[in-house]
Amino acid sequence: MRYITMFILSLIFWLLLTFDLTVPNIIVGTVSSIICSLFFGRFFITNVYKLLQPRRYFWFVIYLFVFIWECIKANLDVAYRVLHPAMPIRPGIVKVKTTLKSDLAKMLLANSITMTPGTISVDIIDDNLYIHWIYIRSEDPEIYTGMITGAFEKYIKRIIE
Amino acid sequence: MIAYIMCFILFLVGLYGVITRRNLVKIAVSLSIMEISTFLFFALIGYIDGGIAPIVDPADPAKTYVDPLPQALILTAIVIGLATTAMLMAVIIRLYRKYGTFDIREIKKLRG
Amino acid sequence: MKGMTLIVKKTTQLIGGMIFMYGIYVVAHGHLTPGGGFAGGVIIAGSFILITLAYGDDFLKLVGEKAGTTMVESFATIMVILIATSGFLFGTRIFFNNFLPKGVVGHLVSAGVLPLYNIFVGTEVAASIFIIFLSLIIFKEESSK
Amino acid sequence: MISLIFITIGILFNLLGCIGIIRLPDTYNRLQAATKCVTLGCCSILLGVVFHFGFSDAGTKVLVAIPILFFASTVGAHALIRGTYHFGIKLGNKSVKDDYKDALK
Amino acid sequence: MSNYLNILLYIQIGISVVCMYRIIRGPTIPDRMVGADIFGILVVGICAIISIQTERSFILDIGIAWIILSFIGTLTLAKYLTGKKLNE
Amino acid sequence: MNPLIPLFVVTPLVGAFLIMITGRFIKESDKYLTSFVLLFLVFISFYSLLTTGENLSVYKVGGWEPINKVPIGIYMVMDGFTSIFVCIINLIGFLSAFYSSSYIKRYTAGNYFYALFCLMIAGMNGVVLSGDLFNIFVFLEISVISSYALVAFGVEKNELEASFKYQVLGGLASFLILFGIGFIYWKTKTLNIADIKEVFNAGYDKSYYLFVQILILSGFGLKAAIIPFHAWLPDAHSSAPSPISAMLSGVLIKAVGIYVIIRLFFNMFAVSEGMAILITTLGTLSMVIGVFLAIGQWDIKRLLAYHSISQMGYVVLSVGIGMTLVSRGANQEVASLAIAGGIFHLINHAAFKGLLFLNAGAIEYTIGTRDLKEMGGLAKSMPVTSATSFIASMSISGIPPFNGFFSKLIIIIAAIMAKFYLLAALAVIVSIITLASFLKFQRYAFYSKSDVMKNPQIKEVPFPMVFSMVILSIICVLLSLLAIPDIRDAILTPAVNILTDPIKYSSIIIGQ
Repeated sequence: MRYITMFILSLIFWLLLTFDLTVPNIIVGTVSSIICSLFFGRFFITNVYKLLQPRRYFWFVIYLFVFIWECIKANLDVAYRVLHPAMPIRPGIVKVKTTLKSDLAKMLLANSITMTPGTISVDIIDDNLYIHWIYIRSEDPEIYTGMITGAFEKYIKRIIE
Repeated sequence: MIAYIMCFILFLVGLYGVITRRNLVKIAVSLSIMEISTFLFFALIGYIDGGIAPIVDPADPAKTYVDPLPQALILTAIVIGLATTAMLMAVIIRLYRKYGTFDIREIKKLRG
Repeated sequence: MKGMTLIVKKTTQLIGGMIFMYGIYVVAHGHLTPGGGFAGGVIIAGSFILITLAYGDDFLKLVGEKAGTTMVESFATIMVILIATSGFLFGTRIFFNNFLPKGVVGHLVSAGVLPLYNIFVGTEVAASIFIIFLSLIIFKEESSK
Repeated sequence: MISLIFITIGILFNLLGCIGIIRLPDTYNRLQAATKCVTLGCCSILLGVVFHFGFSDAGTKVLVAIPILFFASTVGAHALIRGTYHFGIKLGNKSVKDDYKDALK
Repeated sequence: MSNYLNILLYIQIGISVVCMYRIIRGPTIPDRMVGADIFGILVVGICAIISIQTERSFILDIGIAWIILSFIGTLTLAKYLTGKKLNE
Repeated sequence: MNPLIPLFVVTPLVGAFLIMITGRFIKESDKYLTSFVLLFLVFISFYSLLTTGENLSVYKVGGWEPINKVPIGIYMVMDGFTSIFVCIINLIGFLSAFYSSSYIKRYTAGNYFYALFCLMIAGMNGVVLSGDLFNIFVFLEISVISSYALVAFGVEKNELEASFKYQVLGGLASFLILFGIGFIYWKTKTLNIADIKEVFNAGYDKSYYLFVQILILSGFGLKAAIIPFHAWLPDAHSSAPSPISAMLSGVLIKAVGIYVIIRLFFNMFAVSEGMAILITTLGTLSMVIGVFLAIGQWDIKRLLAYHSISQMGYVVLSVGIGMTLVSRGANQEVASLAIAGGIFHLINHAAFKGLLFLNAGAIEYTIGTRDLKEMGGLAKSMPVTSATSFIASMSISGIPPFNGFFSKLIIIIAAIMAKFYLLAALAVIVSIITLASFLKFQRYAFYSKSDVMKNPQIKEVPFPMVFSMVILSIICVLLSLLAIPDIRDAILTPAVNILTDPIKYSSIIIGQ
């Protein structure tokens, strides 16, 4: 099942890349997708049936918009800190507990965190994310957990879990 | 013209490195610098002012292309350079395992 | 835990296949765009290197050990030489003779035997670059024992 | 025209990232500034290219390139910052908190 | 239009040259690596702008290949920085 | 279109990669495969030596015909000079490979050894056959990279260090050659040797031309280990496994160094007097300094390696004399004689230096040391090795019935007839010092009394090694037949003619 998913995904990728619907191109694409799925299929997503539920795609689109908005905010934030003559930074590494369970969701969360205001994820150990923060606004774990993960966690939960 | 002089200077920088450095890895890096200056020289001699990359566009084949032959030659030379560098690094690693150092002054059993 | 962190592992799952397909794209369109066997082979080897870095030697057990890579490399080189020799056999007793029909400029199936050369050169380069990587890694591991 | 606007925005972000990488005091903060600004800037430039070429072979190729660029830069930043910490570079002297030190023990 | 694109291209190249400052100057090894990583991403921007300027789409191919190789390089260097073996 | 020409390159290439595949499944298939491939090559090379004569056959790879008499494809050329070289390479290669089949048991990973060996043969055949500057570079790198790996094959301290030195200097030489090729391409916009000659005939810039010549000469001089560039040779040649030493010293420095220098300076550049005198000076220097460096050595293989430098000096010297005479335009017969002497000595050197290295390998195989002081009295226990090594020593130092005598005699006569009296005297003196050096080698290794000879374990080496040595010593004796004028006219004169005639080579190739 995983192999078939990988096959379909790589075929889509191939068609996007070449943008050519002639017969030889599709044959080459099919053959190379089969090879690709043989090599990499073993490592791919485990729960395939989730790909067939349309509402997940709907949440994914909403998530994209939220994410882009956060991204722009992040950049303006960094711009402010860089251009300010006094450079108001207060960096440190904080520990954040996440409620997400699956690996893919954790990965998506970590990557999202990397792109949001002033944070980069350093490591994941079990359920704990370690995050480097350029300006620590509060010392209280409850508050900063909400600040960092709150925007994304609920969407990711709806998309993946 | 200045580009040719620059690439000759790059060659001399590599030569200086090969002669004066004492570290095996730095000698290898200097050799790579010399190699790259040679490739740069080849790319320069194929250049024609106002020419574009020699990929034939089926729609409009009549354009001024730069000379494609030096580029093909460089590709071959790059592959050869890759083989040489890999071989050199393998020997350096083996030497490091035997002697425990990268310093060429301590690796001097053979003379003359 | 073998390999790198969870984030790197999961992302390489997503991106490794993409890189592999991109390498095949570069190889297969080698006679139409810049690139071809060597560049595509390097990218294909890159996808394997990526997985090996992220997962430790789990991936090696899947593909086979270092010996297998040597076999692939030798096989691909022999295929290149055989294609060259096939010009000798079918054509007019000339090596590297392009005896297949040439096709139309700009199509995927054109330029005679050039795509076949590209494919096998790509295989050869991928195998050899991966073997160089493995050799250097194994050297490092042995030396630090 | 719309592509030029996107490209200009992208280059402005790149410029910010560049200033960040020069001005900020330690490795971690440089990585913070640089990764975010440069990734968004380059994605924006690529979006401009998509609008320029339209829905053609070049356009879809760039659409494919955007996720690769995004994942590559974020994962690269993550791996680099982890590597930097393990390499033994101390946090800058302005920093206030370090939870990761405890986790490594 | 093309004049304006030229100016943008020069600015982008200038930015990547400034990045070189961090590679050359960087007091520690990770600093240099950060510079190299950022430089790798900026080159994609240069490729994209050149492809618009010359109206030839194959330059984008070069950009994608560049980002892939730069990504692999960054990961390998990060692996080196952590100082662990392949199977740890 | 001679279909045999590409087989010289294709067969060893296929062999090399087949060995890597079959060597894993069928045990010991590698040595038989290598010997078979090389035996086949020996047959076709002798066939082409006999059929070539004064002809010149061109092979156009891919069937690209010239347009407006401008060659656009890759050309491979077989003429009299080339066919001699092809014979030497494949003959010495076959004997070394057969010799290795018992010698190489000391090392693990035999199939890598044979694959690299085949690659080296393919590269050298390619260098000799190609009529195109860049292909000379590519094939040169193939053979030289495999020789780097083969020098380091023992992975002990000495081998690795020698290989490192060899690689750094070899890399330097490669980039000098590549720069030279780039400069040539810049002005002429072509890479075919014959075509470059045509373009240069139309007129050229003097100082630019000199610069290119210096680059090419120093690059290939580094590969050929002429004296200011000789630093890598003694280490590399003495550290490699013995059959490889025989290949390196007997064939490789000739094929990738001397051959290309002779070919390019006669057939591509117009022969100029200044350059000819420079080459003669370099040859004299290597001849004299090499032999003086060799006297003090006590390691057999280092001694032989220094003698290689000296003997190569003879070849370069006589070719330089011929070149000087050609450039002056006078005394064409003497010029032909000098060049013929050079080529003759080159063939002889391949035979006896290969044999000497194989002897050294046999001694090392039996008693496990290369130091002359620790051996002695081996003549009784190893009669074949002793006899063959006696023949080779007498050959290299120029004692009458053997081949070295005739070639040295021709060189000295040519030098005297060309009124280079000092050089003739130097050649005689160097020959005498060589004799002294080899008498030392014979005495210490085979005849003096020592503790080693009491050891009953020492006996003659196995059959493949004996076979190779005996064949080579027979060849050493037979080669002196080349001094007879009729045989010389059949084999050496075509090679000399193609070199001394200024327009024959290029006009035939362009004309086809």
